Amino acid sequence: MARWGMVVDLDMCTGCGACIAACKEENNVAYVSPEEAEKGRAISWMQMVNFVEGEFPNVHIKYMPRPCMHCDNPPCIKVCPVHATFKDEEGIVGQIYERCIGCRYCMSACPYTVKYFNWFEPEWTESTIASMNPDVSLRKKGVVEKCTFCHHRLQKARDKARAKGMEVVDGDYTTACADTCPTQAISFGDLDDPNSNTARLSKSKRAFRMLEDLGTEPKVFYLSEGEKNV
Amino acid sequence: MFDATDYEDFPLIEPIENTGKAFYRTVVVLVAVIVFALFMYVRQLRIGLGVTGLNEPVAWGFYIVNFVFFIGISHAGTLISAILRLSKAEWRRPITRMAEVITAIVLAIGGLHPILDLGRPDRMMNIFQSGRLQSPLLWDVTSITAYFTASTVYLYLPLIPDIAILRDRGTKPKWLYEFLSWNWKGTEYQKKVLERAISILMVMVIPIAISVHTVISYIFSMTLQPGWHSTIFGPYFVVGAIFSGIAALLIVMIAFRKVFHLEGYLKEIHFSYLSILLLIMSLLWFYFTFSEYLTGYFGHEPYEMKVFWYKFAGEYAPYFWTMIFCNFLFPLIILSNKRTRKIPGILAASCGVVVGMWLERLIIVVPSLTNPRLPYPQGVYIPSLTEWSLFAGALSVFVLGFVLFAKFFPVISIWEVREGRERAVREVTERIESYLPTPHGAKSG
Amino acid sequence: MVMNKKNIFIMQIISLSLIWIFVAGISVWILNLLNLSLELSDVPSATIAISLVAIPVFVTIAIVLTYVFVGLQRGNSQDR
Amino acid sequence: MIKRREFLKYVGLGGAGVLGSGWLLEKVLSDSDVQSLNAVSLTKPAVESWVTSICQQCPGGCGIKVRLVDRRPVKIDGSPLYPINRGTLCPAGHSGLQVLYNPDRLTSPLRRVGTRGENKWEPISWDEALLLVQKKLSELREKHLSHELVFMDGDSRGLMSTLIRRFMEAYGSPNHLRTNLNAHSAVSLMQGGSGEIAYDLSNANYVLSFGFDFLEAEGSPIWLARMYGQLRQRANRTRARIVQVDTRYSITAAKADKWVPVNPGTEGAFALGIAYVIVQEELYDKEFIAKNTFGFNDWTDTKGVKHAGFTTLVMREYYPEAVSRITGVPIEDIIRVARGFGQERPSIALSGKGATSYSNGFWNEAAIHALNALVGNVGKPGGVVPQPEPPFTPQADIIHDEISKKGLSRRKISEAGLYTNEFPAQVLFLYHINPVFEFSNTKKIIDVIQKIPFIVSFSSFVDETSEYADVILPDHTYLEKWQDDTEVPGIGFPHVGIRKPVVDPLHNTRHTGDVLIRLAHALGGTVSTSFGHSDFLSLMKHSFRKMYESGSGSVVSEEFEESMMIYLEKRGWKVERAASFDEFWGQLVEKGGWVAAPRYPTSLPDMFQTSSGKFEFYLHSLKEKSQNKDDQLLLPHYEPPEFIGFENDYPLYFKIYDTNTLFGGTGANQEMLLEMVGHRFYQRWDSWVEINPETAADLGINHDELVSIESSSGRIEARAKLFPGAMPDVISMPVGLGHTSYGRFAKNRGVNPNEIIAEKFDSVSKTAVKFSTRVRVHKV
Repeated sequence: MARWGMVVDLDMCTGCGACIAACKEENNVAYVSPEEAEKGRAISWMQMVNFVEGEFPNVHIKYMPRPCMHCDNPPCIKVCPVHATFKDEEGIVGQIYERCIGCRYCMSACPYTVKYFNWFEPEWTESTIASMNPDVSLRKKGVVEKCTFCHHRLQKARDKARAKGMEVVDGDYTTACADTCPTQAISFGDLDDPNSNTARLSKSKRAFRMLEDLGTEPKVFYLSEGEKNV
Repeated sequence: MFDATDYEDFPLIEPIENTGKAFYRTVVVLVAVIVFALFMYVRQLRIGLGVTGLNEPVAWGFYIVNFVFFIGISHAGTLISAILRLSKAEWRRPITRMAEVITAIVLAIGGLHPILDLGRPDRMMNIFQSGRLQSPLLWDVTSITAYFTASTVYLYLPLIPDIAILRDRGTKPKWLYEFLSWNWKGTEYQKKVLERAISILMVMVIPIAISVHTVISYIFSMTLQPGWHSTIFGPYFVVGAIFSGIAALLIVMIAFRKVFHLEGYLKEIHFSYLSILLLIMSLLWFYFTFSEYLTGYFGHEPYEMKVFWYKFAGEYAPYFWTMIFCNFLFPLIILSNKRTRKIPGILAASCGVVVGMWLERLIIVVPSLTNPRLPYPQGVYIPSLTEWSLFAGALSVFVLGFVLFAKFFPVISIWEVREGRERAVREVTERIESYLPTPHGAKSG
Repeated sequence: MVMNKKNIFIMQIISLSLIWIFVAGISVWILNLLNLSLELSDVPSATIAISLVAIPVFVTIAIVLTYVFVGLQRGNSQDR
Repeated sequence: MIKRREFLKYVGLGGAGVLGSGWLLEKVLSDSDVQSLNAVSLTKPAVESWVTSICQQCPGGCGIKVRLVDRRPVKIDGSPLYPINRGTLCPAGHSGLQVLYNPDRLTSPLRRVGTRGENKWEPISWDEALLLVQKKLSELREKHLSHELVFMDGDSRGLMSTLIRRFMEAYGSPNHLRTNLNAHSAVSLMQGGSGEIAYDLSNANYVLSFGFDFLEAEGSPIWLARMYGQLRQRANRTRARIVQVDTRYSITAAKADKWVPVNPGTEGAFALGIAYVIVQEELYDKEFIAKNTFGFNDWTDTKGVKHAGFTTLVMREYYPEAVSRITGVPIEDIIRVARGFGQERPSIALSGKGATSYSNGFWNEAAIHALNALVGNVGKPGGVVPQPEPPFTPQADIIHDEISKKGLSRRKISEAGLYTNEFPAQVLFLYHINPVFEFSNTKKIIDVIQKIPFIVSFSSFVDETSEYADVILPDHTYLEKWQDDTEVPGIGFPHVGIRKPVVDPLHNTRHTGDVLIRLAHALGGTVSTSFGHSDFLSLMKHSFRKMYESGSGSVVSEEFEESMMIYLEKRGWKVERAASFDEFWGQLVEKGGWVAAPRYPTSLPDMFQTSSGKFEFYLHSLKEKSQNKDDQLLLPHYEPPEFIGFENDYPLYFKIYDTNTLFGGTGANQEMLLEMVGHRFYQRWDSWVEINPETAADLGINHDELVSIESSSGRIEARAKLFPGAMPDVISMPVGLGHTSYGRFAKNRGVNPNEIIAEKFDSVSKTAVKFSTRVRVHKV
């Protein structure tokens, strides 16, 4: 059984935001009005987080794309009162939109703030309706949603593999963000597969995880930036 | 039907039998507020939780704050009355009933608050079909239900003899008192049964009450969030709850004393004793607050410190320092001084404590959410009109609940007061004698 | 509203049984969740611990109420 | 807000709603909004297909792969076959369907019925519209004023550019104004040719970028980002060093190893300071300098006049102390960067908008490019390489009649001419350009545009300039039309991308190429006979025949397969290809493009098409253009930049920049791009201005507060972002928001900094430059 994970090489990431856009398009993520976005209600399963350090001229900004960490020990699942958020046997933390009661406990519990709530009924404009991805279910008002590691792609890959009588293996499927990353800073694969490039990278000396000391065991790894010396 | 003893306690029965205009006026005002709140809530149901000031990352706001606050107030009652009964404090007699009523009403209000907060209340049945008892939220559901059941029963049982008095007087609606009096005739056996039941309940209710607020604190402390993840939260919440409960009880007592002219029952001494209890709780509360923040500060964990400074010197500083003033400095000054420990002073201090404790809940819930570990999203929380109106609605339900209770039942336990008159002095004398040191040479035992 | 004693007694019995139904409902609910957690192997230990405390509490409350009701009825007739 | 009827409903439901059963709540909650989604029929089984094409959200020229479900496009991804982006894509690329399905698209030709700028239109038929335009054009030719037709063109390259040029020449006007050209005017004078160059970044070891924000929105962003990735983490390679010299902490600066903030417009001086150290420490490529450059040392011309060389000038003027004084960069930084640049070869110096958008931009670029010559890194892997063009079948010669000959002999008007009141245009064509939004000092532009008697816009949307048009002939969006995409700036190998309709046109729009051909045919005479093809597609087919016949290159394919082909080709193998042109065309259309191996010049004189046949430090051609220039004024030198607004009144420099979402404003009609426009500043749907925290403190400005920015040309308001990456005396703003038209999403969102930018032009090349404005900022 694969254990899906992601490695983001921060040395190659340029913070361009392609992953954000690809994710929104792929997963039918709704747009909120500008006024609502201003209130902090925009939904972006993939988000670019910046860490600004220092003062002029010795300033440094670190850009970190932040999907759901798909923790092996997820704080969000522990608190869900209705099994709406769960971890499947391949380690993907999912959300059952049809069961979620909208208590937002998981949002409060997630240290990575990756969970998003539908404060209103999503308003779909003509263009978003026309370009809906039929593979991904739509969320209604009052439920929590989050990154699923493009779970629908896994399902497709699994169908394909089963047709051939095989299991899904590393490389059979990838997420929309990893797919589109211009510098290929994001790699996605099976962390348990010794031949997987992703697994190899996750064991790199440069590898670390976000808020690692919380013990949430995220399956999204980051590779630190190279040393800056000129 | 005229009864000398009834005449003695007529001030307690009078408001039930003679309904004044003031009653209707109050009810109309309160119902108006409640209807408006209902309208706002239905609007929220239709449009979505977006009508609140909540956002990403401040997923919880007024509803959860008020939930914790109201459940906290509920500790006034049953817990205090159970403790006082258990410790055989004689001055409890005119107090317990009001305390118990507060509990029952406020628990119902507080228990509904998480439902106001749900994005999909229509799916609440999911909790029954496929709930997970691993979630602290369900611990709450269980323990609040248990507490509500226990405290309602605990309110009802001591009410039975009083209902029987009203039944015997023929107070209308007769069927209600007939139905509720459970055939009480005041026989010795009945008294024994009732007393036994009450003593079982009062022993049971104390751990349940403590569990309720502990479990509520667990909602927060079980997460990894800075400012929440603290082992002290259980007792801290319980202390805060009793603290705010006593304050609420004092306010209610002062209000009824004034409105129903109960000066003969609620005497200065009652207020004085209770306010000393309030003072002790204030000190205890301060001790917990101090420990909570000192450990956070001493550890100096960066995320913890972000929340810490947000409260101490940041956006929430005005609320934080108001809370310290209302919950500690103000009651300390007023209640430790004999001259100010009079009813107006006590009322002021109690109001201060209720406000302060509400602020405390706000300060616990919101700042941890507005300061998530990652630099984005950053939170700002400004409650909306909907949230304010539902808050007002909840307060109105509380007052309305009390007004209606007082319309049908005596707010001071008549039979306990009578029992006090009849037996207390003798019993207390005997009891005190029993603890007095035996003089040398006399037979012990 | 006119109510004879018999009707009132029936209503009292009904309300008391409602309490029992309520308590039984809660117990069934908790047992259902226990079953669910065992089925999904979703931390059954926590569920067992909670059910061990919660169910007896509710049952005790119901027993106390019943005890009082029965006691008051009996005490009443004995005295006469 | 809720309506009255709803209000009553709530009151009715009020009592029951709260305490009511889940059933009732379900009734209350299930809104018709949700049901309307069923129209999309998300549950039915659907047929999935993929079509390749070329993106046109920016000039980057990436290959795309559009996912269609039941022939309805639902997602755009990068085409893995296309060599520029290899399956990857930027945010704007992903939001392409929001252009296709945009609710504000024009659905038919429009004729203006209101006054100009009033935005009132009536739909008319194509025949009517074309007749209207044709009449105007005929009139102009009859009056022998054909040169007063001005064609402003902000997109064209490849065959569309050829077609427009052809149309204009046949018609008889020299005024085909192209504004999107990556004009490396200094480079073209130093090494000859068109000046179109590419940087072979992936093979460089030391990248010294002067205001070339290559990770944001310059050149072909994805290509450059991919090159950046290769500079960082690739097997068997050391990590290259990147130094970003810029007046703003851009994303490129953030990802560089070092950010060197320089005073605005002094990038050239910094480059010369580096040259000083390199010459002083003899770190330059002596062989290359001796063989392939001219004007490095002092020289004597044929008349025996002595001329100072580049070294003499540099050693005399640009010693570190002097450069440090000009640029504000500490001396040790100059020396350290210079040593790194000189030693860690191949090293490459890039010049971008950040260095050239000043009045001295030409000389900044010359000084920067001189560095490439110093380290001998021109025409080699890891250096500056020529930008080759694919082989196209030439078209038949244009036949001129008297009118067009006369018209073409008139002087071509420049961009600067726009700001004079004598802008000689009777008819203006607008194609992929929006001057009222994009150009400096937009107020003046409106004045000029107002006076043009007849304006035709080919825009798919009503944008700010189109509001002044008389007729709008809406073009297809890029997902509905045939077009080639070649000459993508900065790609070092010949390539052709095939943009093809992924879906039949959704509305009654027409390909502008077809429209021009039809207009030409309608005009008759020599204008008509110059156009042998009936439509743009047949022109494309015709032009591509040579690509097939030449036998070079191959249809794009998977990366491995392609590198194999290139390997074989380099060794003289004939790569197997299609048996006929039709088969070749079929493959081309299916795969989405054609690519050939990069061509490094076999000998450097091939590359240097200058009068001396060498790389020129001394700009001969500039001397030819303007006589009697002092020697040192013809060598790369530092000329202080000129700014508009006195320092006392306007103490801050105003800098603007493109984002990789809005690309100058074209992306502003898409929700996706507006929502993520400022994702690095956590700002959505609005403009911001970057201010140094200390400067802000002096001005009493807090984070996110609204501030007013005022220049001599105007005043705008934007929210301040206190940003330690802003230089104390420079404030920066993104361009692209602040539309007053351009559809529901774009309209009235943010502000347009172009409104307050004073018009200023490069002292040599005369192109418009935008960083020459000073402003003052205060709290609103």
